[in-house]
Amino acid sequence: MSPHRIAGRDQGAPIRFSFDGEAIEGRAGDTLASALMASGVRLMGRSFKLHRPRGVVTAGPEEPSALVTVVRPGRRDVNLPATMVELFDGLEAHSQNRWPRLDLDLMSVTGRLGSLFSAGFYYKTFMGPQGAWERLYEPLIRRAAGLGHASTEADPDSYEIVHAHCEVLVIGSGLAGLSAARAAGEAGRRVIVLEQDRAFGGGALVDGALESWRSSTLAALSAMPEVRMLYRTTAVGAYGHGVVAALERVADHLPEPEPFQPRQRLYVIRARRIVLATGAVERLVALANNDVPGVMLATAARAYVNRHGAAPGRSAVFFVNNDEAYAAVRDLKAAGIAIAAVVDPREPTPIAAEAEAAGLPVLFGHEVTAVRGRRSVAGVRVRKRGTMQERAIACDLLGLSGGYSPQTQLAAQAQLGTAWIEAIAGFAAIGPSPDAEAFSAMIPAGAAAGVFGRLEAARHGAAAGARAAGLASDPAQPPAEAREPAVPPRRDGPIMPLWEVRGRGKAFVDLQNDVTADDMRQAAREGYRHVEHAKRYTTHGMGTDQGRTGGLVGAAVLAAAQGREVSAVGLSKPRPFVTPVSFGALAGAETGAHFKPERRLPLHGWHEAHGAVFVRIGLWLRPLVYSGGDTSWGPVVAEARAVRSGVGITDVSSLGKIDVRGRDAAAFLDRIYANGFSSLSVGKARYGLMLREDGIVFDDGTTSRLAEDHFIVTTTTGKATEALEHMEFHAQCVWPELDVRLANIADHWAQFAIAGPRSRAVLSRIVAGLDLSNEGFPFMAAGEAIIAGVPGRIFRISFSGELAYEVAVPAGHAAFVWDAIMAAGEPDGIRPYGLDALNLMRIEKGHVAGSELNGQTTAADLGLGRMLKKKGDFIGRALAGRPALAAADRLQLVGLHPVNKARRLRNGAHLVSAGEPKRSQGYLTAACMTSEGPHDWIGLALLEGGHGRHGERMIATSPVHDEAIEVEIASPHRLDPENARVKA
Amino acid sequence: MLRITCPHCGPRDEIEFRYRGDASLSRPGPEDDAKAFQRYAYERENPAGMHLEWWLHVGGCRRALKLQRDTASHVIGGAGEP
Amino acid sequence: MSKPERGLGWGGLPPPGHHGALGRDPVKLQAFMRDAVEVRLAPGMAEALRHAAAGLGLALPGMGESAGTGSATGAVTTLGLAPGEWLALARPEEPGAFARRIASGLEAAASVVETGHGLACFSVSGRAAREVLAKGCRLDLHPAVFTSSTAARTVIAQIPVTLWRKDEAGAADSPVFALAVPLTFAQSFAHFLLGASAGTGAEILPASKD
Amino acid sequence: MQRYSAFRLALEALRGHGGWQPAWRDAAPKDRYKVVIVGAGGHGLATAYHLARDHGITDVAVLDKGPLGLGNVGRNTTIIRSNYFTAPNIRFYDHSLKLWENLERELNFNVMVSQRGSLNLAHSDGQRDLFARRANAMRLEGVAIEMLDKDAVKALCPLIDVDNGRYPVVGGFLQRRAGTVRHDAVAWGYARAASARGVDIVQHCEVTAIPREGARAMGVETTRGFIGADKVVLAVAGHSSRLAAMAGFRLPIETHVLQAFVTEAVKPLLDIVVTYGAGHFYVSQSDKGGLVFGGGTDGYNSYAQRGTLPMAEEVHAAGITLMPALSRLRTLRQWGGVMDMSMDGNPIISTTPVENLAVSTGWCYGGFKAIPAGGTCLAHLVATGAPHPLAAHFGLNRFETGAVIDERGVGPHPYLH
Repeated sequence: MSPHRIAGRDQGAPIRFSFDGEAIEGRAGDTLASALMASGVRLMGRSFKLHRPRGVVTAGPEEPSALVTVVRPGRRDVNLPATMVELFDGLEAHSQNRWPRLDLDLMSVTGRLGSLFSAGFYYKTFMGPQGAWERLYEPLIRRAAGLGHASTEADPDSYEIVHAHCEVLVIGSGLAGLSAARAAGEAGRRVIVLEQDRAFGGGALVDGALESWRSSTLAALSAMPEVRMLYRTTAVGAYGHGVVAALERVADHLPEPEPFQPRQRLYVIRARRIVLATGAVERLVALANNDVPGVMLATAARAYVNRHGAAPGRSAVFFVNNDEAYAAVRDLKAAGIAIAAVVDPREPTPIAAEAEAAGLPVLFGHEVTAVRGRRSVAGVRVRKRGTMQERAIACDLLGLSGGYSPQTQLAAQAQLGTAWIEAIAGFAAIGPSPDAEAFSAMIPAGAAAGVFGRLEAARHGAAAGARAAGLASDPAQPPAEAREPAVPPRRDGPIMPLWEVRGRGKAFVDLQNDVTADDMRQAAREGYRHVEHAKRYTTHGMGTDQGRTGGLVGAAVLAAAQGREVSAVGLSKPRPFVTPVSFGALAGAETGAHFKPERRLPLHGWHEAHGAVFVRIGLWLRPLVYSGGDTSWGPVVAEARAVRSGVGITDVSSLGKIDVRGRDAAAFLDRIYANGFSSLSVGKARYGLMLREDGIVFDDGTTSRLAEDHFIVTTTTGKATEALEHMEFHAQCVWPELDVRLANIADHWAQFAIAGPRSRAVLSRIVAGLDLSNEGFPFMAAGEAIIAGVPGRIFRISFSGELAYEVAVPAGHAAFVWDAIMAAGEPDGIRPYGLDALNLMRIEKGHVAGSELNGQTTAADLGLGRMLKKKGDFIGRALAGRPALAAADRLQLVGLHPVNKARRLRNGAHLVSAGEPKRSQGYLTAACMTSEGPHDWIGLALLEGGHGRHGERMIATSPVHDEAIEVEIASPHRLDPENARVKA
Repeated sequence: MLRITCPHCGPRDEIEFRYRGDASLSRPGPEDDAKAFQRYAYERENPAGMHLEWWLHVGGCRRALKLQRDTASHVIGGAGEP
Repeated sequence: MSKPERGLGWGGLPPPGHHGALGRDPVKLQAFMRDAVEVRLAPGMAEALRHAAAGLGLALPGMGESAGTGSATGAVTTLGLAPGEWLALARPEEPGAFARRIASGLEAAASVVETGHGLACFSVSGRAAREVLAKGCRLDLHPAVFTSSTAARTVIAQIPVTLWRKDEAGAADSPVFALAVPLTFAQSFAHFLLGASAGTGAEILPASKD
Repeated sequence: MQRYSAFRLALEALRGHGGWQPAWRDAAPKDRYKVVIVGAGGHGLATAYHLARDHGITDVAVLDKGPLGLGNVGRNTTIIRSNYFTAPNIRFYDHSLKLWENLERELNFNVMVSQRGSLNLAHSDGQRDLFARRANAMRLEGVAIEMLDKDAVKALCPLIDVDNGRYPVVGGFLQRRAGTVRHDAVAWGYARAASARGVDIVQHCEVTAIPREGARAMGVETTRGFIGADKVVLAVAGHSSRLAAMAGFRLPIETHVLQAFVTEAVKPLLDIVVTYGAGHFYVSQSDKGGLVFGGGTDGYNSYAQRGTLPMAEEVHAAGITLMPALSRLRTLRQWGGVMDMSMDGNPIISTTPVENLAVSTGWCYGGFKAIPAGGTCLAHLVATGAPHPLAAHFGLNRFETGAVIDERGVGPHPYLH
């Protein structure tokens, strides 16, 4: 057995692991920290700035110093507190922030020059010459800073977010937490208990007197079906309204997750009430060289001895300012560790006196002034308070206890107050006012609320649990004795607030970020007196441990430097997360290819099978061109030509479609659209333009009237969601007096455009119940029909500029009808066309689309100014008339083409005049090869005063492509401006 | 995270709702001029405290609700129908 | 011309068989389809609608409730999804027939809009169904809260979902959750269901019209 | 002012750093100032500095309800850039960038301006075309910007997964002069420099009323008494509406919260600023080693300086989608800053209905990078009464005339910005 194991407590099965390449054996139940300790390893890392040797200080997630990298195949986790890494067979751990080796760190030269690297030194130097920062200083600083080397590979593990609900959420499973859970559970409430450790019990895990209570309470809880106990689960954030986020480390204790098992899971818990039973964390004391490996918090030393049978040292000195810590001293002594001295700055208290009487060498009224040793504690220097005479005591362990800070981060996040409690010299969560409770839903209990003592915490917890369950109006009512731990009431004497012992040497208040008490004083001297200023100036409390062991100590030093009380200076505001949370866990399963859901057309499979190249627009996948992967202009032009010369079909199912009914449907649309719809006849469609209230164009589309009180509105694909919400908002909130009922029918109807001079002939073959002749069903007609045996709707509308129809059928019949149209069109050479061809044709026709409806253009800019109703109110009416929206130099829609036909137009180009080649007068919004290709380019542009500049020659310049070509400005309506084709 | 109690659906997460702004404003009418609409479209009281606002429950009943919410503390005073 | 046959309108779940972990409590996953109409009360016509619905035998449950769930062929399930608004679902029939029947029965008391082809329906059943859905569903599905006569619209995995129970009352131990999502989201929603059920394991059943 | 230098640092190190003086005078307020600036954040302090330096006006107080620099200047994601689309915006923000480039020597305070380059990603041909259009606008204004294709993006930043995300990366643009600045240091540096020129920095002095006499403000009522002023300037990001209400007018502003995050410190992992084009995520690595990243606004009016869970989920999902290697990296903290969101997404540096009261507001989530130019232009407006030519388009009257500059085209809906 290792000499660092405590005899008789070495029971776990052996587990092999390695640290910095050295094979070591630990025991089941060990953490990496306890296993290293039990094998005599003390030096576990190097500090952030000064590269000083560091060992383990705590036994929990508050660990500031012993941070390691754990490597698994394909996985690399950095900055993990060794205190939270559970040992598994084959674990490979590495120390960090050292070069080349942990025991020979050449960067530790910074530690020797430590006095240069005082608080904020980098703000005072490295200021020139220009460029030197990026080239010289910054790379050096960046390389020296940071801790571990993070993974640069994708993570093979998975994560999930799980939503949970309960009536009572208990955070923490110590005396208060388990008592609260039991009280709430016995009241029949749905309870969730969160415990960050791998075992329930909190402080009871290290206190033998509480073991029988712990096990009987756990047994009672496990018999309650509505009580859910989650271990390895940390509440990381409280967000008000009873919402708490909790991280479960599902598989971090395993070499890798089981098949289909996530590595970590983030619970989003919605609780009616929350019992905050997060306990307290022991504080360090700032004294010279309090960072040497072997300086440890007293509770941590006790935990290593009692939970792991690991000996933190052979000969210990304790420096404590409170009675709680004597339990640790007693337990270490019982484990056979020599107690060289207990240094207690106080006068004897009953408990301390008993300890002395029991044979412990207690030095009352004394203090430790410095730690001796460099890589390991060799001893301490001690003096009587108020005197200057020091003496040395040899030891290899200094157990520190500066008191205990209630863990109130979650309370502060949930806007619960904290208050200074003199008796514990700390801030504790205080019970909420009824108002605050309604928001935070949180009831603090036990040590988190400043209630120390085992029996007291259990009772306080039980009362909080009962109150959270809505039971007791009297929180003082004690629970049945059978449920209480069999321990005597607390009789501790008072703590003596003790933050710092001034001496020679660096006295750290933040071990992780290498912040010393001198740094805090310097910050105060330089005016960074507020705790938030000092934190930002010195980086105090900004590490992964969030300064949990030294935060208040630093604040106290800062306060003292200003002659103020620490209770007045306070702590910086704790923000989520309580402990660091991986990206993976916060992201959950919806990442990568599934970052956003995909919307697929009902005919997606058909498009895919027919060589469609898909484009991702918003959530949609839409066919761009049917070319089997060829993304050149050739296949696009071929598709467009097929339409212009014969017939083609395209899937426009992604358009927004809104069913509008009600007595006031027409009146409603009159207000929603800038043009009128009450004048539209039943059986007709009309192009409509929606404005925003500020007079800018919002969306467009074709709307049809199927009955007096029934319209079908179509919106663009891109604005479908927004347009529906825009209409719902106005229907419900602005004009609630109108009888208008909206239904989203976008996904019910698949919609295809059949376009081209042969489209009527093709459709006639499969449409029944509708006369498709030009007279019977003219341009802008709309009606119901049977299409290939399926009841649907037909609209004679055209985006391509050709004779065209849009056919809508229920989506479950889309494939059937599409196939029928393809078959019917075969004699005419029908072919599918994609978004590129559609876009090409609309550019030729001069129809506007998303790139012109860019949220900056008015109807007039787009040449649609005449559409605006002269009479009656509509959204955007008033503000569209503002002077700047009618200015002559506004950007207006024009068409254009290269003067030299051999040149291509570039989307993204700006328009400049030859005389002013640096002043943009507008820009291209669209450019394409025409259906007459192959070397014929046209484009649309928004140009200053463009409506009056047709025929003018300009330069389309794209400096990023090093191109500038001469173009001629023209009407945007290049194809068939008389609309003869669409009306044919 | 806000938990908003929809008068129709009960308490729901904020992600189910779409915010639609200050509900104390009312849209000027057909007879009103650009100045009135300018105030409506642009100018806001924007209080740090209780705020009456529109939310559309787009991920639920799709109904609009008027919410009293403290913009500083996120305490919700109450929700009602338009 | 052949008779039009309604398809799922999306790619469907993977072929029937086992998916994910070999756990003790695999859930059953199935895609199915429904005819559906949205029924929206006309102002001032509540009484008339109640009367007309009674004439049709159509239940109009309260907000957040479902009614009429039954196994009899041709049964209609009606979900109260907003004040004065219901979604009525039925097994697929001849194109348009269900909507016509409901519309003519309710006449002017409500607007009736056909939406069924725009819905992809899924059922998730078994003891672990709640656990699976909790990986995306933000509602409390505890049997005391989400009972066999509860209906809700919510958002799961960024996708709008209509959710109700298909099982009979009392089946708290092994609930059958039905979920309808917009058809064009179906493939992504299936991905969510498969991911969420991988940990417990799932048995995928063939797509169904029932 | 005690001059900072390597020599001075070494000297102080030898004597235990006992000789450092306060960086700025913690002044008590006088009865009256020529100019009272409300808000000791980046813009307020920079304005005071420029009033003193450029216009010789040193009878200036900068008031703050709390300690200086703890608003948005201390809460942002530290990015500076000038990659805008409209010419007036490009000129304004590029002027700011030029001022940043010399700021540490100007202030004798190392604010760590790191021109490491800022990469914006495009995820579709359409988006790439928009980027090209924006890049061309910058080039026409003489501002350097490079278009990158997919391979160049990958080469520049191997952490980016260009192929497998929901929206694969097709390219992007890179502004090499853009980068990051140590944000807190900006407030401290300006405070120190302004204080050295005679400006009073009055902390813990909250304005409670702005009494008027006709169309003029008489000064400000504060928790430390009335302070008279010839001119009053509001530079209180997030709280402009409240202060404007005290002076009796409304602003086209809503207050929204923008969230930010920082990870644990790791060795150099990311050398540039990256902005995802298909989700809420932009990121850089601080010199200390933490990845600093941000997302979108909460989507509703808020004065709560804190983060929310849904936004944390969305931002981290976007982050992993773009950079899968971040999956195991851990986020330390989440916080929020309150933004004055203007109705067109552009700032307001303007006179107001109150004759002697000027505002700097509406910075949305872009105020940090504008601090040097914003301070210059606001100081010019206050000192001369006329808008600085670079900020002439930031007047309040644009909402009346319709001459708004809505680069994103989303309209007067800040919750959609």
